[in-house]
Amino acid sequence: MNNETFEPTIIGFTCNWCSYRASDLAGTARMKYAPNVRLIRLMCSGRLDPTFVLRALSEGADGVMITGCHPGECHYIEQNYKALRRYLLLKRVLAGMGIEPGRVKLVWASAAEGAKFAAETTLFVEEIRKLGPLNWGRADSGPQTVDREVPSTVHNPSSEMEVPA
Amino acid sequence: MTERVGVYVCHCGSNIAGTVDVVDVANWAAEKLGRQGVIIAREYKFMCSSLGQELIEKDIKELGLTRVVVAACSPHLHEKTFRTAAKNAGLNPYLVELASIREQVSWVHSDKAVATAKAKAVVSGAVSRVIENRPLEEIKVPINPNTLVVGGGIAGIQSALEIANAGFHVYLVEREPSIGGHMAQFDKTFPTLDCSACILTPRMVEAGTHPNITLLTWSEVTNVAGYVGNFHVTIKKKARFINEELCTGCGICQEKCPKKVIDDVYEAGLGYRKAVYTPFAQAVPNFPVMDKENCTYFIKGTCKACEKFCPTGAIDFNQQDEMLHIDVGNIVLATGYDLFDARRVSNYGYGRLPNVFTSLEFERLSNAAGPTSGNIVLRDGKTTPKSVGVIHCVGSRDKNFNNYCSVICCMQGLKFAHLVHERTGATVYNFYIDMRTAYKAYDEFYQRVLEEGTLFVRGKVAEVTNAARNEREKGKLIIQVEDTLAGKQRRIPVDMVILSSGLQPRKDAKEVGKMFGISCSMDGWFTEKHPKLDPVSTMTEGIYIVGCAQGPKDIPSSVAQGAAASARVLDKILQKEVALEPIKASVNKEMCSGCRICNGLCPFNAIAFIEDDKVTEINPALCQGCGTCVAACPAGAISGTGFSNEQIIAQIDGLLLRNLEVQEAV
Amino acid sequence: MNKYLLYPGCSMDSSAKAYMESLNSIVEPLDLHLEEIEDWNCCGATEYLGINLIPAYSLIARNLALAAKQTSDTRTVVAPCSACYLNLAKADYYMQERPTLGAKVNEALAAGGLEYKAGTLDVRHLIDVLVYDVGLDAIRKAVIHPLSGLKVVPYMGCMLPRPDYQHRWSDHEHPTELDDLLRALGADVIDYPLTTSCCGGHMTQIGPETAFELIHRLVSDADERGAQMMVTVCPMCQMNIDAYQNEMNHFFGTNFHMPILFFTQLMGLAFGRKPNEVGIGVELVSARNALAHIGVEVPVTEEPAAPRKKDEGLPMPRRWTKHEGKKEAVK
Amino acid sequence: MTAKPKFAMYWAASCGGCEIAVLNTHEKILDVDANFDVVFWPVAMDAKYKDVEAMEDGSILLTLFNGGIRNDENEHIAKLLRQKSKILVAFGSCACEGCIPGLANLSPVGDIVHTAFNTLTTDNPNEVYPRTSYDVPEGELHIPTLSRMVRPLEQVVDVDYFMPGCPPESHQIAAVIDLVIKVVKGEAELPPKGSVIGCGDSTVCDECPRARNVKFIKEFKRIQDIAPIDPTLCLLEQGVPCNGPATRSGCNARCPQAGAQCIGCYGPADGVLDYGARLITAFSSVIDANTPEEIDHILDGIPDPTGQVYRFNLAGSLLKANREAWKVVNGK
Repeated sequence: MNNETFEPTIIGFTCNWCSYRASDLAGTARMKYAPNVRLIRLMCSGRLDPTFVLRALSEGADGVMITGCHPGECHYIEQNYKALRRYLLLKRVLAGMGIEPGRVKLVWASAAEGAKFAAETTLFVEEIRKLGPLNWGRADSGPQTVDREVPSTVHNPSSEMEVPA
Repeated sequence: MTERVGVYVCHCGSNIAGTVDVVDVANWAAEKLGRQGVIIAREYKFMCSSLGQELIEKDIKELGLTRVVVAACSPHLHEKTFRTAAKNAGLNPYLVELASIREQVSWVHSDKAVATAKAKAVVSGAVSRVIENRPLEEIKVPINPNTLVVGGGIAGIQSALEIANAGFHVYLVEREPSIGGHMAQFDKTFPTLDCSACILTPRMVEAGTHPNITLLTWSEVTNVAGYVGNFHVTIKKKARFINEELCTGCGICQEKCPKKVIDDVYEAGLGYRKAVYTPFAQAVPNFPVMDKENCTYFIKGTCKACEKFCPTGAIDFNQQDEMLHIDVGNIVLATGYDLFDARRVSNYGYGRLPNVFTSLEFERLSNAAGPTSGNIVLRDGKTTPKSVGVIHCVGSRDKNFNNYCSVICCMQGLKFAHLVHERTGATVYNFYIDMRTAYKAYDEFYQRVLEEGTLFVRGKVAEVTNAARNEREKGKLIIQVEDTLAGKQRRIPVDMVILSSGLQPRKDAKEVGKMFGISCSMDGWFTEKHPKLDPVSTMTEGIYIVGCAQGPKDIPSSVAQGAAASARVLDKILQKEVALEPIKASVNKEMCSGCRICNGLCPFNAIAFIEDDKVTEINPALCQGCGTCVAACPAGAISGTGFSNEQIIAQIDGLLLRNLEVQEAV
Repeated sequence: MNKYLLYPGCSMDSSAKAYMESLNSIVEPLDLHLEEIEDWNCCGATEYLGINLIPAYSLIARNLALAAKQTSDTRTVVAPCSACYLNLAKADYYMQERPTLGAKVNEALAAGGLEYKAGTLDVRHLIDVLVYDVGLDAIRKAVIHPLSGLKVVPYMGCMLPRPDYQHRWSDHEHPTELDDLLRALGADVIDYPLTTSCCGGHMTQIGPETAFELIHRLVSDADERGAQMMVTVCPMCQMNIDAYQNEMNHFFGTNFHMPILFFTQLMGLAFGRKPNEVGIGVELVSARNALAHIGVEVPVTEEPAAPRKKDEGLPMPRRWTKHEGKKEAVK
Repeated sequence: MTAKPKFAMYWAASCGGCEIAVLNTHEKILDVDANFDVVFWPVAMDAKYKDVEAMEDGSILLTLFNGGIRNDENEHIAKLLRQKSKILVAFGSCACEGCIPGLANLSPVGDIVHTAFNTLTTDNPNEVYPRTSYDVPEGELHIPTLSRMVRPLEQVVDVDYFMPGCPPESHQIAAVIDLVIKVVKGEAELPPKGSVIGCGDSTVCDECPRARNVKFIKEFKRIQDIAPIDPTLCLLEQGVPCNGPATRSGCNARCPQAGAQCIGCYGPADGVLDYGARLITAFSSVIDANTPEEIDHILDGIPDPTGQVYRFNLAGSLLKANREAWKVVNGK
């Protein structure tokens, strides 16, 4: 797919107290930004279970944006640091799964930073657009299809892709 | 069981309908999300109107809806409205979800097709999520009627008195030996020029003698546990080395004490006190404290002059710090401000050039009870200045220091100009960036000072120097400034410079905030729940902030906030119990392995390890619902209500429209 | 051992020869090891950056690239000249801050087979490493002839403390490193409010009246405060005050005689070097009379506690320290 | 006398350890023989696929299926046994979640073959690769074809029960055999379909005797780099990335008891969607640092994070395989 016409689908996780309010503020101020991010409200970035990111990526998201309060400003005192620690380990694991580090991004945005939220969203969408679609497990059909649909690679003996056991 | 879901798409006039094809969204939901349980999808002009709400209530009753999705504005605006509507119709309020298609869609996107598509995805996410919602009940906890007020400045005093007068008990804790705060240091207060002591002292005495107030000075809060209605507070009552039972406050100990110490607090470094002292004559309580660091006996082991002369034998060198444990239902923080350290603006020469003074120094200089008995003199202690420059915005509205406006400095600068003029007849210059004299009778005061002949120069002072360039400047302090009204550089030689220093958060504001479970803004002031509509509450229920702890403000505003917080506290006390959001984490004991990974994660101490059972438990009353432990539990043994894994996973799938594909594949 | 890469800069070889000589005289007592950057070139001084940005930055960065390439067990580049220091620090900072600039500069460097990854070196001024690495204690220990009785004004110049990319100085408007160092040598340091005022720079060439005005301010204020000499850290300042003082006197009809020496020259004297070993005698406004005040007959004493006048009036606030400033800045 | 119920056991992509574990039940194996008619168990007795194909659907009461699905033969037999069995148990880590063979999902299948047949350790000068079919005078010969990735049994057929472990602990196998015999005799009931059996409800820490406290880790280390290791204190607390907190209990904390960290063979606890995610959050939760630099420095102590958190579970995780393994690579 041509990356310039590619419209990424992105899941965004927001903290109820800062970034979700920042998105509200961006709305109230009618700031226009890229429509590709679909938000999920959590109470805190500390609630972010890496499972959510993996699920989003495996179910069709091209990128995941995680947002939280600035370091030191967490509504729950310090839980955003815990999100940061998880995020950094998750990125390492994702790298091992062949996922570009840029597909999952942590952004700090306070409740007052509607403009920042809008700008960061648009920026992230552009970054993902450059990376192209992720299409986890579906670009080339999932493993079920490999066998069920009998792709040439497996059953066509003349194929160069023949990979016998 | 299949849930019966109703979807309601709001036009919000043209706010949503102008950008999102709401009819299409509703039709799409009815058609595509039918298999998930959507049995009705409607659109309506204003869902939040009473007619809109009735529509939902009617459907709940008549169609037997078990779940409701309202696609409208942000949940922060109307979640409560629609939850109440559901409750009225007999549906558990937590079975309602809002899909924000205004703040997140119509207001921020322009292309109608794109916006409509996104709105559908947002609705789909909400439908998937709401199916996983579970009925929740609000948690009610009783309120302890006692209140803790931290900080005995005017805001704290006011707050304590209001609550005490209403008949409830207050613990008023103050770090210094006496209550009174910064206001006790002032001579006059703007704009009325009332004598500060005259209006403050009666309040201090009232607080000191009120039967409902336990006054704890020379004391600090060291630990706070618990939650709204049920805080457990530890207070360190520092040793005074004075037996309060025996002390009569006669003052002989201070008189006899041979050790003179520069008083950095009350006299702002401009005067002296003794090693045993009451900071000022009207101190409340009137018991002195012994300053261990400077007391000759504590340093060298001999002296005890105070003990020899004390007529009642109240000196007790063996006194120890005492830890008090109290239970309170609400806490008011009135911890005040620190003065901006003017030495940081080195180009104004404070600390280098003797005749540059800070605002607090000048307050003491002009105070009849101050070190010069109210004579405004230079640092040599005798010369009366003939010309004085007052520099505004020192450390405020300055990218190098603090970006914010310190609010009080303009009026304070005008007050200084007036006092200098009145007492010395000196020529006074005020250097300002903008004149900010909002509020009642403030601008009139400005006019008055103008008429008195004070000269105003608009411009930020570049430097104060004693490097004279000509005879006229010799021996003077030269203020170099760009006069932006005249459009020229000026060098104005004066005898004295007063820096109208800004206000800063207390040095330890961050740690204090952490202890009480509240956050600070970027600038370091405590963060209020809502800057306009809820300025004295915080995000932590039961903790209120008043006075300068919340941000720079003058005396009238501090007093107003003190009273406002008391009203909030009384409101809580009179409700007798408080409802907590049922967003809580809980541990499945069967699954908990006691690995203790979650144990270090909770800043609210809600997580406790039960040694006997080797499992972890969460105290629902302490739990604030952030969900960090839920996300952290490696065994998946912790679940969270309101934001469960099932809800969020379903919402992810819904937002990605995976719910449709799965169904269509069926 | 304190080891550094030295960027001497052009003036150290010519107009500020005395600076270089005196620097050489203090390396041994302070156990300083200065390794000259091989094949260094001019930093472009104060003008070139204003004329042609990329070549100017490339000119500076070439020195950084050479320094980074040089096999050495230090990553700190020391420049004794304030203008050189400012240029090197500026290039290092902006190449990092503006990646496009960094890329272009590196493109230019590549033509010469060089490259510089911004941020890999520490760029510091000589007085910075003397005060903060060597330390005032070590300097105090090396003093054989304290400069007691010599009344000096410390003149830092305008280029050193601002804009202070790496937060190295105690204060931008009134830094006290030079004061502290001279005090450590035993000199009577006079508070000099103009310590960071401009000496006129190259205005001596472009608009001499302006330069004379600025030089006059500096010299007359130092004189007014009873200074016997000015002490500087910057070749440009030294040259303007020294070489143009006569003309300035002529212009204003004044008769100032205010010698100005490099701080390293006074360090050398205090460490027991002879005047001719530290380049004294070549200055145009002779320091002979001033230095007579610290003739050999002055006995070596422990550094006396600063005589404090009895407080008659109100106490002064405590002195501002760098340490305190750092704490404030953290917030 | 009514015929004994039929029993089958099969190995797909696995190492054979599961079979050994069954034999390790000692005399309990005799109960199997006493109570069941063993109809198909390639490792223990001779049998032909066509014999199974000839059986009536649902005629085998219990099939223990170990190994993941790596090729078309595995898949064929999985489907066949599903069809013929009343109760199909994914037996052992490979069948449950891919196990060590599942780590192959980190590489495209072409790379795997290439590695096997044409690297330094293989003497293959003519670059001869095996082919799936070959004409010989007697006719066309077939060998199984690799599928693109290893799949747990559940991703191929409907599974009734899961029995984790690499291999399942013998005492747990014995308990399950006992239970099935009781069910056959009508003395007990089967657990709900989909249950994970032969294990505990919690995670390894539950059975681990090491002392545990609140953990703050400044450095992760490999166990061999810690000297001396405290034999009584939680390994994670000592900086060893032990998978115990996230790994289902049932093994009696065998590895930590023996002084080695848990590597996670019993897989995730109940209701967990992704085992690796649980470990990511477990390890990151104990890190005692707040700046990205410090945190990254601490994380450097886990040299292979993906392998660490997915050693047994990769094929059963949400992402299932490395992105490269998902792709059909054209040409090699």
